[in-house]
Amino acid sequence: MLTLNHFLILSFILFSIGVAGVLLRRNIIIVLMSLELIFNSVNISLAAFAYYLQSITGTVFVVFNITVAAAEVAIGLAILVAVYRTRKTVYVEELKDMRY
Amino acid sequence: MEMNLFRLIPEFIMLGTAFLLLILELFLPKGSRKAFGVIGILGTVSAAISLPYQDYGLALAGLFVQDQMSIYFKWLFVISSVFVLYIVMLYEDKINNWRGEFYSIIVFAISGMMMLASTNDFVSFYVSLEFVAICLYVLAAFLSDSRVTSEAGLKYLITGALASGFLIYGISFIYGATGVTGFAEVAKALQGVEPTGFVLIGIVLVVIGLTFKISSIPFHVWSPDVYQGAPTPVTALLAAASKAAGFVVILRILFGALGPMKGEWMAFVAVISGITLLFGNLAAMPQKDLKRLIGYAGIGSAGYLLMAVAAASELGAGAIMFYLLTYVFGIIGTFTAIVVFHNSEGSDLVESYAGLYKRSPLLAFSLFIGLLSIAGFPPLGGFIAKFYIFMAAIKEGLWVLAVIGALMAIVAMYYFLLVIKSMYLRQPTNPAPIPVDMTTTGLLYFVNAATILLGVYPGPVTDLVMNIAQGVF
Amino acid sequence: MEGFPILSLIMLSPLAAVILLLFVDDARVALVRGIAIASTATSLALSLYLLFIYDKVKGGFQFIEKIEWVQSLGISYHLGVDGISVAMVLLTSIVIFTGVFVSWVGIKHRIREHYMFLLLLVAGVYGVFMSLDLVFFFLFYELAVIPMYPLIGIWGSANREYATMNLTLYLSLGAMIALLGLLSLYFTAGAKTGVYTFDMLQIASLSYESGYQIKVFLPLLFGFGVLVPLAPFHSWSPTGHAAAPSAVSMLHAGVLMKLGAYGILRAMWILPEGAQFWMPWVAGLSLINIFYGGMVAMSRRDMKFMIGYSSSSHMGYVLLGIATVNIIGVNGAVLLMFAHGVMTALAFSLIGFVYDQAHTRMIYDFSGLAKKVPFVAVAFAIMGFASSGLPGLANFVAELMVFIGAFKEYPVHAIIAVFGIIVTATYMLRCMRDVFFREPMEKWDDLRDASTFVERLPFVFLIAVLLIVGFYPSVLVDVINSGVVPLVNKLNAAQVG
Amino acid sequence: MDIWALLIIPLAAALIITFITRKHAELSSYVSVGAVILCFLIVLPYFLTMLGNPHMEHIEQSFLWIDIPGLMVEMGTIIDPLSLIMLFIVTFVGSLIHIYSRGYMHGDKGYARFFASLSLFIFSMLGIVLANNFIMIFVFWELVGLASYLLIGFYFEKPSAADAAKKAFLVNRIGDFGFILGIFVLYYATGTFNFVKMAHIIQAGQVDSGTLGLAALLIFCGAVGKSAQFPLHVWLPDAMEGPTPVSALIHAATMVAAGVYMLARTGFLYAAAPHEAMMVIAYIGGFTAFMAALLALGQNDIKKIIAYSTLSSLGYMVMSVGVGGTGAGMFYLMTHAFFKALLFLGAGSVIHACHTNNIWEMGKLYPKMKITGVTFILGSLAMMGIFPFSGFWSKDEILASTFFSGNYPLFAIGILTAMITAIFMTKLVTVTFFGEKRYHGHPHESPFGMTIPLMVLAVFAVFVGLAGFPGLDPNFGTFVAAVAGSTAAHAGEHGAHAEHHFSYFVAITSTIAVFIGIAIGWTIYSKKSIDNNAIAARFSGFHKALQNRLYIDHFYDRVLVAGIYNNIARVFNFIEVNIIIHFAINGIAYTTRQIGKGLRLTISGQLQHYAFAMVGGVLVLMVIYVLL
Repeated sequence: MLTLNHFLILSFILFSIGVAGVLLRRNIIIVLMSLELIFNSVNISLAAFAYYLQSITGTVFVVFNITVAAAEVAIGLAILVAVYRTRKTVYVEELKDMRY
Repeated sequence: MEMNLFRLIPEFIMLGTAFLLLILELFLPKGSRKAFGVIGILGTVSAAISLPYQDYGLALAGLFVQDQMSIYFKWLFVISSVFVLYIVMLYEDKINNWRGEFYSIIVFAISGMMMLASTNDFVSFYVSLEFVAICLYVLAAFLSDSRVTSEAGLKYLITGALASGFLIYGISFIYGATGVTGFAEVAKALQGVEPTGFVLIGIVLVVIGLTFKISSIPFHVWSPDVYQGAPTPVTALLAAASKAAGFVVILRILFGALGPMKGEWMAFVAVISGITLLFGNLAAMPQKDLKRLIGYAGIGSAGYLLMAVAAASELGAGAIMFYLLTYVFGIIGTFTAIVVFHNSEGSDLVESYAGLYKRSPLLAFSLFIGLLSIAGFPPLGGFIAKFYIFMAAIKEGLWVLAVIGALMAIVAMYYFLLVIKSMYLRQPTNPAPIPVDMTTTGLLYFVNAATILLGVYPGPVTDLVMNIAQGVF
Repeated sequence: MEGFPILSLIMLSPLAAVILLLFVDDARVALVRGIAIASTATSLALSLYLLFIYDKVKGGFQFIEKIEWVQSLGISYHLGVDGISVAMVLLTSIVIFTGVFVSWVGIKHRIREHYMFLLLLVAGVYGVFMSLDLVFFFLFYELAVIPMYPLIGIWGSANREYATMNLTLYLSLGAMIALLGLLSLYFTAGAKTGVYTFDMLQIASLSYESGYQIKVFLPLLFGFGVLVPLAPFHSWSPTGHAAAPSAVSMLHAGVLMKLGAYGILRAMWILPEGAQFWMPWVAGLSLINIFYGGMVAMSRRDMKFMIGYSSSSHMGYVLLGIATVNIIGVNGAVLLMFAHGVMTALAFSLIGFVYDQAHTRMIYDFSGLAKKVPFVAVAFAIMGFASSGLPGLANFVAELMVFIGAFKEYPVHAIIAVFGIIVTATYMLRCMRDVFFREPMEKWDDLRDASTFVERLPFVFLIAVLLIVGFYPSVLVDVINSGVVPLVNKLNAAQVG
Repeated sequence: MDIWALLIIPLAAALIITFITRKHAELSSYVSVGAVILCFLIVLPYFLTMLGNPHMEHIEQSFLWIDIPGLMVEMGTIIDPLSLIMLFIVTFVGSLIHIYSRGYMHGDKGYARFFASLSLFIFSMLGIVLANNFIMIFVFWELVGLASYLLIGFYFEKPSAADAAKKAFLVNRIGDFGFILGIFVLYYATGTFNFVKMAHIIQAGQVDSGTLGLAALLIFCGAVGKSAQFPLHVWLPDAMEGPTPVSALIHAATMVAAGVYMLARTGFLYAAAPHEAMMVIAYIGGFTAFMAALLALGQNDIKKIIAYSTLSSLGYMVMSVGVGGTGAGMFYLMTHAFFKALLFLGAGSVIHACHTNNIWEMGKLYPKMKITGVTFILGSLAMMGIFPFSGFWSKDEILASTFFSGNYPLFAIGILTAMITAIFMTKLVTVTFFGEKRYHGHPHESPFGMTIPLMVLAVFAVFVGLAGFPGLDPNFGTFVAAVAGSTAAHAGEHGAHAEHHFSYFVAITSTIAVFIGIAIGWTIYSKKSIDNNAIAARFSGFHKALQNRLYIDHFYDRVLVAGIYNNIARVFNFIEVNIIIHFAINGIAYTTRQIGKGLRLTISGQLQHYAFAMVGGVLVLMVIYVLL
């Protein structure tokens, strides 16, 4: 029997993977993908809550969240293009014109 | 399920203005440079005109609420909008393409913030928040052929998205614990119950997630780079309006939705506030770039505001509102001067401001008033604001925090005085005067006068915010 | 004269001048000076008038003006003076009036701005001495400190940037700490009555439990003590003096430091038991001020540093007088605040006069100046003797009262303090000998004596004040006493209870 | 109110000279001389009335100076025989010296300044004499110090004069340190500063004797400073840097005697003070008298010799007070004022003629300066105490007081001092006026303006002692007893019997001692049967010590002053500069800045560091949350 906790644990694992991806991957495209993973992990937990609480709001939230995540990543890619145009690189450690 | 769309008229006006600007971008000839700005400002002013006619109540089936506080913050955003758009007009020579879009996105961002001021539900809150955020990501990276702005934009976006992840994760737990998303419903559900694990995780993650917008510990990391790298009007927008937006949602969520749980987050916020105060102010000391310096100082200011949040009282809420108003004026005055100076000198370094008093007394005076107000020197508005925040902290017995705040106020004086020193005590290397046009002069006089007036006669505004604060819990 | 807002006029006169000066062209130097002189002369005349119309017999706070300022928090623009404030207001007027003339001689660039900051500072000082509302008290207190930054930073001498930063931050730190204490009082008082107000009269009329008083008195003591300066938090002061232009040093040592002592007196008034608890500590620290400050002054060769440490040493007597908590000692302390203010203003104006011409203040660079600048030499000698407590000059009376008061409460302290006078005399006389006596040096042949009216006026005026008060102290003591007696009675009642 | 005029006139004169007639030297001197003579004329009728009625009631006039609860300070005058005698001395000798100064200071650039200072001095000195309470006496006590400072430092371009002025003021300050503390002790013991009221309280036995002894010694400190008693005598010889009339007026006749006057004025205190305290005073006086006489022997500077003799005389007076002979002390004070002023003015006349102070550069001046010579010799005889000159009577009274109070060691010291005094006075007279000619240039007699005061003083120096002639009634003792009666019931048990005695034993012993002294001096300095250089060589260590003032000044300068300055002050300065400013203040500022520099490194520019910071921050805060 799947309980709420199973979904939440799955969500947490995916969230952690996403965070790890943001922390560890040097390629900004993969970082953006990891961010997407984070949002989706939250979607799982929202959907699970919605299901177990018998509440529609969570599902609505998931829909909005998917939209937001998509927009966010789209903008991210657009900015990345701009970055690539000026620097010819997509690696995070090259972005250090400003520091301290 | 009343829609009451008329309560969203200010937002609609702003959105309409933004769309109008987008469309005009296609039609207006390149020569008519100032037209966008003027249209943007006129649109904002129309939104402002509609504000006094707003009545209080819910809209969009309870997703939005119009109350005294939302109106107050919408005024703040409208004021910021007008001045930021004006700053863009001063700045627009630097923008090569898509000038209309730049104005348009700023107006979009402001309308998003106005929505944030009215959010009454986690869903509408999250969507509005992301709406603002996405606009700001774009704005921060707008000069696409500049290395620093694109870097700033990307850093802003990735840290922002990560923070959003934590925030939404936290919201999901609160939703899971209560089964509702409306602020009022959440508050009702949490009233008088023992906090469960879900609630606690939710509170912690939401509090932390909210720190991004206000650039406080631990999600403060973006702000120095973005303040420095973003186009200057965007920095002004981030510093003034975006920070205010961050605090209005803190007031809505922590005081409103999570108000019944305030025993669970007060001490936590106090810790965040203390560390933020220490970090922002101490790290600001060695800064050489004025925009970056203000970025760090902004972290420090967030610490002060959080101090009032940690006090979790009506007085604290009133103090926050007063502080943000003075902060908006301080930032506007400062950034107008920075843009004018940058147009003339092409530098934001503190040392390049040497002897500014001689080259342009007005710019120097505006920076003097603006920065000292932020630093909390009397008799400027910022002083009264800080005073109220200390009042709130002392009232709740937050002595440690208050002492940290007092010490950091001295540190803040130090780094702002370094700027003053450069402007007033040093002699200029290039004595050529910096011209300031009539409109800008008038605007600077107005902003400075407002800052001083808030300091010497804070009575009416204080009475207003304290009145608004009565209903915050 | 019922309803005539004399206090507001005294305070607003310099403020009005600041606003006027905003719109005056830099080049119209005569007009700038004229405005400054007119405004300070108005304040001076009104302060003198205040001294005479203040009802000594009635005592207490008089000439009260009250306007609601922030209703929701109980802040009001609330002015009023008691005997202590009257003396301090007069001191402020005297020092700024002469300071304007000293600046006339000494300040050669950015004259308009100089006067603006100077007058702004003075408005703040007046405000502190008159405020009966804690918020305004604090606001004016800060307002009196902040203009120091540009005043020293722009018009100062060597090391000015360091000195001014040091001073501003140090004083602001003190102010912030004091603020925390004041706010705590506001809430405690408000909780007692249910009416939250910053009205000092209201707050002082309540009684607080002694544990609380002891706790809250400490931040107030530290905060105001820094400005006094209470040893060991004094180091900003000599450094600041040394870097500041003459008129600023005059105000700084002459008036600003008195704000601190005044603040402590007011804190004692509000928190009598806290004061009783901490006063022995203050008495002890005051000895460090007196003796240590004197010794450091003795070893300094830079005249401004010497006077700077000497000021800190003299403020030790003020603190000792305050710490006695008896009528004689506190009267002496307040009178000494006045006398020292005038004396030290004289000292800095004289040193500034010499420095502006000679560009050195080192004692060993000079010799035999009395031949070249006899007027300055005589004035300096009078200052030196005033400083070392010679009868006939105001300081003597004040120090005598402090000693008599202290001898009753802290005989050992008093003995050491009296000995401190010898230390003062030692370095003052040595300085006079080295600088003004002995053989004249050729390199100072071009030194000009104070000869014009503008140059002489401040010296003559300050000396006259010292002599008048020295010969006939009652003119001030009676007024001061009317303020001291209720204060001390309250404190002593607290001790019994 | 004419008593107040005594204070107002000289003060007005000083102010007028300073502010109005400064540029006109002659006019200034007239103002000053006129003022002091006017004062003398005011005093004279009172004085004469008093002579007719020695038991007059004292008259007090006062007004409140400070009036606050717990502290009422008056400024007031008291007129009684004691103050009248002193007023007479001050105004009379003062007038003569003012007149003399007009000639002596002629042509000096600081002529007006000199007279302004003199008038200031007269004002202050009269203030001391008239004071009816401790605060007022202290006020004027300090003011005479100021006048003394100004006049010693009159030639301020001379480093030695500048130093001497400073030294005088500071050494006096040390004495006043005790004085003021004594005043405080008395004030808290009796609740008043007023002499008369205080006397009543003390005589009523309301103050315990320990307090009285302490107060007596502390008050005495003031006299030690002003009257230059050991160990604070060091300033007086240096004070001779001032113009000679100043030495005569201030540092011989009046100001230095103010200490003794003050002791007399507060006689009620000393009458009631315990015996031990009185003995301290007596022995300090005796020791000073003896030591100063010895030191005088080692000097060759005409003014220094007289200065040390003054010291010695002051020691005599103090000793007399110590043994209870206050009246004798006052008597000596009066005679001393005349003959010492005379000696100084004579010395001034000589210096004026020879332009040197060294007696070995004079010699055989008598034929050139007859008036000066004669008066000087008369003064010297008075000083030595030869019958029937004034010094004889007064010295005899002191010795008698000492003897009859049973202080035989002090009596011996007194006799010995008298002998040594005779030696150096003989030396002074013979070397200066007789012997072979060693002067340069053409010395000539001084103008009349200077010699007339000499002659007047000589008359008094010779005859004023007769006031103490035991056969006379009322004689000086009566007046002083009257004094004591007015301010105090007088002289406790150990002093009462010492007054009014004339003893052949004492008189003869002292006269013999003096003649022995003269003989020795004559032998050494006139007949030269004993080579003084040989003696110097024989006792070279002692001789050197005498020439170096027994190394007391060295000790003060090199050990005390240098010790304080080089060690304590420097150490404090070191603490200030290094610990308080550098370590504490700058250290805190530096550390704060360094922390800031360190913290900003966390904003490394690396996006993933930011992400780490964020996630790490979340984790840390969660831990903190759990811990909270």
